[in-house]
Amino acid sequence: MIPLSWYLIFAACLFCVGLYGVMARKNAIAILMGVELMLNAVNVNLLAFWRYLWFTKVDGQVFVAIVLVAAAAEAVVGLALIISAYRRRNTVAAEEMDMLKG
Amino acid sequence: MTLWYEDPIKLIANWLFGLMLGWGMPVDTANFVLTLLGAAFLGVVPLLFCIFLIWYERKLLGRIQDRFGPNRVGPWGIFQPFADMLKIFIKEFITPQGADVVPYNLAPILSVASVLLIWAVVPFSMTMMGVNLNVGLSFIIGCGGLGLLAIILAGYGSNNKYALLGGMRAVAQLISYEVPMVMSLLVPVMLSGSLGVNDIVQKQTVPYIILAPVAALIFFITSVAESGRAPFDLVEAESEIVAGFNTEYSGLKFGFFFVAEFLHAFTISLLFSTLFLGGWRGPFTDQVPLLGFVYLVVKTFIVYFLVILFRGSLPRFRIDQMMDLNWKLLTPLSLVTLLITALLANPLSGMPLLQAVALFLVNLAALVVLMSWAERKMPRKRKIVAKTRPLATPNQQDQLSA
Amino acid sequence: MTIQNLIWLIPLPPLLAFGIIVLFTNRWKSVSHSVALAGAGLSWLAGMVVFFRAVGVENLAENPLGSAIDWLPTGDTWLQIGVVIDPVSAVTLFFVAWTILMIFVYSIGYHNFGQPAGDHDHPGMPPHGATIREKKGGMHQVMSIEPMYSRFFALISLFAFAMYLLVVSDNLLALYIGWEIMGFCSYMLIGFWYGKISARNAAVKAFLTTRIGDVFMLLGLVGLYSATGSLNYRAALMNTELMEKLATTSSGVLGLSVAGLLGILIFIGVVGKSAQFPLHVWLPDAMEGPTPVSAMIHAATMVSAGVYLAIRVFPLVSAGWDGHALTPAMTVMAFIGSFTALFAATIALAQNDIKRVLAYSTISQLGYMIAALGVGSFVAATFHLVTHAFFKALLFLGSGSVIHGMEHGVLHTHDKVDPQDMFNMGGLKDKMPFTFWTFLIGGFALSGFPLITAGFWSKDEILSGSFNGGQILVFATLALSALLTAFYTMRQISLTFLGQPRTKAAEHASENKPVMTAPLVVLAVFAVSAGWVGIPKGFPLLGGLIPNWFHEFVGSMLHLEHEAEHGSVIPLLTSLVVALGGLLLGWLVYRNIPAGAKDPMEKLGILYKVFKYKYGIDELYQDVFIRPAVWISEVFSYKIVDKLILDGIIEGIGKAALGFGSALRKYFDLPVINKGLTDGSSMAVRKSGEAIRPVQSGRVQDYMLVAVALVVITGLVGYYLFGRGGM
Amino acid sequence: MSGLQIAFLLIGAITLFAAVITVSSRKIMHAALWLILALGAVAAVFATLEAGFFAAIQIAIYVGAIAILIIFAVMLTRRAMEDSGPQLNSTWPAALVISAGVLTGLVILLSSWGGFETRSMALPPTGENIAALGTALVDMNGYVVPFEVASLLLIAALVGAIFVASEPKGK
Repeated sequence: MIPLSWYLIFAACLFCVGLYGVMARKNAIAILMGVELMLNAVNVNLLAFWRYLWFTKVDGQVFVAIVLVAAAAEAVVGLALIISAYRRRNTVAAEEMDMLKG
Repeated sequence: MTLWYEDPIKLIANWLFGLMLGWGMPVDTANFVLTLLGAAFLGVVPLLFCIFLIWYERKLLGRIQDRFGPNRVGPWGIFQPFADMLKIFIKEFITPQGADVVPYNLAPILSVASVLLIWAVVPFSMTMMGVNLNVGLSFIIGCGGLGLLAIILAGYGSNNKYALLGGMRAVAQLISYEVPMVMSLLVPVMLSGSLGVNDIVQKQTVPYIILAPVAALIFFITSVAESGRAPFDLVEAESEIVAGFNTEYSGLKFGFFFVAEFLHAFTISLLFSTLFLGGWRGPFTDQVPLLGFVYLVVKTFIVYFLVILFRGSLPRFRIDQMMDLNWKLLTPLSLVTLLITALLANPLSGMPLLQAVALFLVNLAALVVLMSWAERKMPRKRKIVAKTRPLATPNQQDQLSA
Repeated sequence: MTIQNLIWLIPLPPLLAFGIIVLFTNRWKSVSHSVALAGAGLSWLAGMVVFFRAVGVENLAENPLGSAIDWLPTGDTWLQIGVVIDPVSAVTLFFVAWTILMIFVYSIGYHNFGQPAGDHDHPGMPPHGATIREKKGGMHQVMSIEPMYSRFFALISLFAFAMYLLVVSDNLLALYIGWEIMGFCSYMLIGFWYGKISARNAAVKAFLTTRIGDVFMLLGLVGLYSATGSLNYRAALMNTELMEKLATTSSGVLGLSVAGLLGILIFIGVVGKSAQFPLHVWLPDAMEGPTPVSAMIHAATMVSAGVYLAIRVFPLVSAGWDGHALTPAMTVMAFIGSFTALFAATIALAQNDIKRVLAYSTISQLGYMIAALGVGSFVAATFHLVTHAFFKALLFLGSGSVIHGMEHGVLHTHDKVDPQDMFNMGGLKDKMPFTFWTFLIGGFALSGFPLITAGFWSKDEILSGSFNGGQILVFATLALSALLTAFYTMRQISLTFLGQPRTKAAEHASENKPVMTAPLVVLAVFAVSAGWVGIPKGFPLLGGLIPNWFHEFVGSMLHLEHEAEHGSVIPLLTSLVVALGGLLLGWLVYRNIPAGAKDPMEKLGILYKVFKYKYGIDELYQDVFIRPAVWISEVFSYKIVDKLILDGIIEGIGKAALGFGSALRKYFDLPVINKGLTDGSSMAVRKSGEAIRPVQSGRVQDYMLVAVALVVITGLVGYYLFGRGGM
Repeated sequence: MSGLQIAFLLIGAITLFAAVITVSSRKIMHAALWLILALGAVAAVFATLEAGFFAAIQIAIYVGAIAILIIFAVMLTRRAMEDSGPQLNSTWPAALVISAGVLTGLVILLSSWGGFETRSMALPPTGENIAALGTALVDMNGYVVPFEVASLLLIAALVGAIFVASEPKGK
C-alpha cells in the first residue's frame, strides 16, 4: 500500500509549483492556472486524509466538493475579469495592471 | 459451467484464462492480459461496427432525400464504406504550415477515444459490460468533456482561422448544451438512486421514458447537439466556416473525426436506449441473458433511426437560435422536470403504477406549459444580418442591341 | 401546527399587514384594504380555531393552552414571555376577533371605497365630496373617497395587532406593550384628520390623559415585579398564597397592604384607559376620529382592554377578600365604577351629538363593569364586557351608518347641517331600514330590554351580584343609572329614527351599501344571542333551560367561593322595571319632536345646563391643570430661566471664549505652529514618502510575493521557537 | 514496491512534470493543454485513493469545464495567445526561492508530524459512500449550510461573470 506521506509530499510539491506559477507568471490566465493547481493540491490532501484517517465519515469528501465549487466559481469570475480587462486595456499581463502604483 | 447463451463473453474469457494458465502464466499477469484483450475487443468492435453504421446512415439519408443512396458497390452498395475506407487510407496526410503539431495530431485520437470510453461503462446485457463503474454517469459526462477538448485542440492546432472559429463555436455550443444534458441525466439518477449505469438499467421496471419523458426529450436533443450533427452542426457549417475544426485534416486523420461523429451518434442512441428505454431489459432476459443484448441492439437502432431522421429532415440552426433554444427553453425545462421528479418520485415510490402515471402526466403538463410560454416569449423574428442586395437590372447594352 | 404555535401566530397577520401597507402598497387603495382585511381575517380565523379548541379543553382554567419562551435575561433568571388562552382570554379573544373583523369590513364602506376622489379633498381633512357630471349635463355631488385611505387601514391593522397581543399575552409586561401601542394608535387615529384643530387637540388630550394612568400602571407593574419576581398571570396573580402574603404585608402607604397598593396603582391605569371618572375626559373628544375608530376604541379594543386588565388583576385587588368586607382596592373600584356609571349616564342625557351620547354611555357601561369587579362579581363583569363589546360596537357602527347616510343627504341637498346632531335627523326609520333595526337591537341591548337582549342578562347579573354582595349603595346607583341608560337610549333612537324628518338632509338620507350594513347585521345577531350563554340558574322560568355555560367557564378561573348566589328576585324586578320604564319614558317624551323644537330636557333647567356642560369638568381641568402648566412654561421657564439666566451665562461664555481664541491665534498659532511644526512636518512626510514610494509597485504579484515570504519566514521562525514541543 | 506504488509514482511524476511545464511554458496555449494533462493526472491520483466519484467529477469539472473555459479565454485574448516572448515577471527568481521555501517548510512540518507514515486500511465494501455524501450535504446536522452557501456562490459567480464580461454600456 502507498503510505500517506507520499500523497502529502506530492500535494506539497504540486502546491508549490502552483504557487510559483501564481507569483512568477506574467499572463493573468497563467496565474489562474497556477491557482487551479494549488486548489488541486488541496483536494489531493483532503482526499488523502479522508482515505487514510476518516474514511468512515464523509467530511473530507464534503470539503472536496465545496472546494470544487469554489474553484469553478473562481475560474469563472477570474476569466470574466481577465476578459473585460483585456477588452479595456488590451492586455492580460498582470504586471501592466498597476493602476494602484503609488 | 455456464451455458453459451448465458454469457458467451465470460465463456470465452474463462477458456482463454485456462489456456494462459496452461502456458504457465502467473495469475495476475493472466488477468492483466485478459483485461487488455477485453479492452482491445471493446475498442475494436465499435470501430468495425462503424463501417456498417456509415452505410446504414447513408442509405437512410438517401431514402429521406428521395434517392437510392449507395447502391453500386456490392449488394445494396454495402461495400461502399469499404471503398471509402480504402480511399481514406491511401490519401496523403497534409500538415498545414505553422500548425501546432502535438495538439493537431492529438485531436483526432482524442475525438475517437472520448466516444469509445463511453462504451466501457455501457451494459450490453445483464453481465456483459466493460466495467460496472458505480459512478458511470459522471464518467460519461467527463468523456463528453474530452470530446469537446478534442475539437478545441483541432481548432487551435491546425493554424487556420476557420478551424479556430469552429473550435470556438464548439466550445460555446457544447459547454452550453452540457448544462441541460447533465440535468436531464440527473433525472434517471434520482429515479434509480444510483450513478451506476447498470443499476439504472436494473431499476427500470418501467422504462424511464414513461416516468420522465421530458428528461428523455431533453437528453435526446442535447446529446445530438453534443455529437455536433445536423441540425446542430454549426461546428462544421460548410456554408459559413469551411469545414470548421476539421478543415485542415486529410486522410485518416479526417477519417478519425468522421468515424468519431458516426460512432458518437450511435453511442448517444445506445445511451438513450440504456438510460430511458430500459437497456437490455425485456422478456425472458432472466432465462436467456443473451436476449438482452438483442433487445438493446433493437432499441438502439430504433433510436439511431430517429437520430438520422432528425439529421435528414431538420435544417441547421442559426447560432443565436441554437443558444436561445438551449438557454431559454431547454435549461429551464430541465430544471423544472428535475424539480417535479424530485417532488413526486419519492412519495409515490411505493406504488409504481401511480408513480408512473403521475410523473408522466406532470411531465407532459410542464412541457406544454413551458412550450406555450416560450412561444409567447420568443417571437420567431429573424435578426437582420445584412441589407438585401438590389436585384440585377438588365443593363443598357443588351437593351440597345436587342 | 400545534395549537400553541397557532396562538403565537394570532397577532402576527395585522402587524404584517401594517408593514406591507406602510412600506409598499400605500398608494394602491384596493390592495391596501385587501391586505388589511386579509390580515384581520387570518387573525380572526386563527382566533376562532383557538377559541373552539379552548372551549373543548377539559377544565381550561387549570391547564390553559399556551407556551412561553425565555425573553430577557434578568441577572441569572429569565424574564419569560409567552401566550396563554384561559377562559377569560378565550372569551375576550372571541369578541375581539369578531368585532375587529366587522369593523375592518365596515371601514371599507365608511371611507367610501369605490367613490371618485374629491374635488378639493386633501390629506388630513375629511372628504368633502366629489362632483359628478352626467352626460345630460346635470351635475350632482356624491361622497368622495378618503384621501388617506391606506394610512387608515395601516393604523387600524397596527391597532388590531396590539389588541391581539394584549389578549393572548400571558404576562402583564407583554400586555403593557400592547397597551402602549394601542395608546399610540389611538393617538394617531383620533388625530386622523389632523387638518381639523379639534381633532389635533382631541388626540393630544387622549394621549396625555391615558399617559397619566399609564405612569401609575407602570409603577404598579414594577412594584408587582419586585414584590413577586414575576409578571406572569399564573406565577404571580393566580398564585393564591403569594397573594395572601401580599395582602397581609403592609406597604406603609396610607396603611394599605402591598396588594392593595399595587392593585390601586394598576387600577389607575385602568381608569385612564377605560375612561373612568377622573380621567374620562378624553373619551368624548375622541369622537373626532372616524366612526370605525370610535368603535375600535370604545367597543372592541381599548376600553375593553382597560376592563380586561382590571379582570386580570382582580386576584390582586381582591386579595384578602372574605366575601363581605371589601378590600380597600375593591372599595375604590366599586365607588369609582358606580359613580362613573351614574355620572356619565346623566351627562349622556343632555347630549345632542349622536356619537357623544354613545361615548358617555360607554363610559357609564364601563363604570358598570368596574363596579361589578369592585363588588367582586367577577364573572358578571366579564360577561358584561363581552356583551357590551358586541352591542356597543353595533351601536357605534350603526351611528356611523346614520351619519354616513346623513352626509349623503347633506351632499345631495346642499343645506349645510351638522350630520351628527340628532335634532337634524328624525324619521330615518324608513330611509335606512337595516340601520334602524340593527340600531334598535343594539339600543335595546344597551338598555337591557328584558329576556331577549344580551345586555339584559349581563346587567341583571351585575345588579344581582352587587345586591347579593350586600352593597346596597352600589346597587341603587347602578339601578338608577340603568334607568337613565334606558331613557337616553330611547331618546336617541326616537330622535334619530322615529317621528318626521326635521331637515331636508334627513329626508334625502339613504341606506348604505351592504359592505356597511352586513357587519351591523352580524353584530346584531351577537348582540342578541351573546346573552344566552349566561342565563343564571336561579332565574325564574328560564333558569337552567340553557345551562349557564359562561358562568362555569369563566367562573372556573378563580375559586369563587365568594360569588354570591342568586337569592332574591329584587334585582331582577329592578332591572325589569328600570329597563322597561326607561324605554317607555324615553319613547313618550321623544316620540315625535317637531323640527326646530327645544329639547324637552331643558325643563330640568339648571340641571340640564350642568349635564349639557358635563359638570364643567373639562373647564375645571383647563383652569386647574393646563393653564398653570402653560403659564409656568411660558413665563417662568421661557422668559425668566431661558432668556435671562441661561442665555446670559451662555453668551458670556461665548464672548470670553472668542476673546481668548483670537488672542491665542495671534500670539501662538500663527508664529509657532504654522511656521515651525506644520511646514516642517509636511516636508518630512513628503521626503519619506518619496523614499518609500517604489515599494508601492501596484503589481498584485509583488505584494503576494512579499506576503508569502513573510508567512514563510514567520512560520519557520515560530516553528523553531515554539512549535516543536507541540508536535 | 507493489504495482499500485509504481502506478502512483508514475502518475505523480506525470502530474508534476505537466504542472511544471504549465507554469513555465512560453506559449500560453501549451500551458493550458499541459494544465489539462496535470488535472487529468490528478484525477488518476484520486482513483488511486479509491475515490472514483471524485476522479470522474474531476474530469467532468476540471477537464470538461474549467480547462475548457481557460482555453476559451486564451482564444479570446488573441494577442496574448500569439505572443511567445518571456512569460515570467522580473521577480521570478524570488518567486522560485519563496516557493521552494514553502515546500521545505511544508515537508519539515509534515515529516515531524506523527501520523506521517500512516498506512491506509481497507475501505468498507460500500467503497466511497456516495449516498452518505449526498445525505450529508443536505442533512440539517450535516453540511446543508455550506452546501447552500456554495450554491449561492455559484449563482453569484454566474451573475458577476456575465456582468463583468458583458460589453461596457454606451460602446
